Amino acid sequence: MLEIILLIILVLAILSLQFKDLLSAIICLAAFSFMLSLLFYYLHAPDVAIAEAAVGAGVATVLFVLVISRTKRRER
Amino acid sequence: MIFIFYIFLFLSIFFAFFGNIGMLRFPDVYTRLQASSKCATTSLLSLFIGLMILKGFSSISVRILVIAIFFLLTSPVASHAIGRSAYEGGILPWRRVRKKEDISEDK
Amino acid sequence: MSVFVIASFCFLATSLLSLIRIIIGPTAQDRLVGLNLIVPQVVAIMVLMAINFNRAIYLDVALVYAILGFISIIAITKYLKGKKLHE
Amino acid sequence: MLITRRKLFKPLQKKRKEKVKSVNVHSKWKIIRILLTTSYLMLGWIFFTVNLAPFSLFLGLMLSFAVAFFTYDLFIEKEEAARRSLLPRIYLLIIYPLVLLTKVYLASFKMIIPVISGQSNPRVVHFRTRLKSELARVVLANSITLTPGTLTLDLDNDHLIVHWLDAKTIHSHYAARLIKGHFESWLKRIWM
Repeated sequence: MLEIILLIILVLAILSLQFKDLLSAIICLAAFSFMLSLLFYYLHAPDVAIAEAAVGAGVATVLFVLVISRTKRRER
Repeated sequence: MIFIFYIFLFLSIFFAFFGNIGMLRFPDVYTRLQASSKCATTSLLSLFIGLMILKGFSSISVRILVIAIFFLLTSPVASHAIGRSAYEGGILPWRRVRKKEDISEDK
Repeated sequence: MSVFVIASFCFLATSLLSLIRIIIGPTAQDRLVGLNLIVPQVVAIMVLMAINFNRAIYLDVALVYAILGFISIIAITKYLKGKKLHE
Repeated sequence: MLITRRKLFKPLQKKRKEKVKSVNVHSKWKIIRILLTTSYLMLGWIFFTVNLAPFSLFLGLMLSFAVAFFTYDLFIEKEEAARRSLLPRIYLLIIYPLVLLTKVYLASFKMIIPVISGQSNPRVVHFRTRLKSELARVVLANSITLTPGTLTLDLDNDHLIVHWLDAKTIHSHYAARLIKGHFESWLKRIWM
């Protein structure tokens, strides 16, 4: 169980660094923080899981979307 | 009682699997959305029904009922939002290549 | 090894399948479909684990998780709504 | 029974619209809106905290009244004239999810066939709905998204754009009859 979750997290982290399309990178980052929250939940820390889901998936995604709506979507 | 729960659990995993397969096989955004949204909702609902049957009337099953109602409300809205953004973004729906009679039928 | 652990393994395996769509999806909307499919499966895993630990308070985490997944998808589509495909 | 109710209801609507002009009725309508919003919020509070202790109920009532006092304008609009659109028929509202649930299961079993065979014939269909209240339209759009191979792409007043997997026709009238099924009549009885 733990190994599969860690594998998914690793794949999503590498993808979010590799994408040139920044919106796809944001989507990968959101999925990354969802999976990180599942990891914390599995390790018997539900409070940390709630904080991770709220900050990582809720606030950070909205902030990044705001940033790319002010600037360019594509990275050169 | 536990037998009914096993049936619902099996249905849930079955639908989740087929939703994923459909999402990988279909050709464009809209058809993928069709497969994914429907099968995901059904799998989650059948899991919740099975757990509610297993646990009877307790504080756990009331919480599960709240999550089920919430999911029944928000899951169509999320898929509608994705479909609408794709439609307004100008992605054309995929169409099967058709015979000549059919084309003349739709003018 | 109870039934709940085996079932959560199955859900984790199917979420690996939807990870493939996030990797290969040609447009941003396709990746969003994959994200939309990952969230219910993880909620299912969380509910199964909460039944396995037999704590009612763990179910609140699943509810918060579902709400936040919904909000993040709505935020991303709100940005995509006005944009054309190749821009 | 239902027909007689509707006949009784129509003159009431007209009278209400005439009365709205005077100021006194206006403030009364405001109070009713606040109380309705409070009761809906209170229902949500009871569902979320599964706790029937008197202190919890009192706190919930106070908090939901405070929230309703500031936000009643968002939840219930000023022009929502008909009473039926705010107060649904409860017994039908309990039956409707069961009907929806059976339809959803049938739809998911039908979905497996195109998934395995890969054969599908997707089209985009436009049609109109006859429902009056906003809430009923939203519920109709959501139930269309949940049932046999259809997905609502856009909802603009009473105009629906639907993506239909395995389309049988693109004629607006027949497509509407096939897609909406019995949902529209159910929702018409619940909300108008």
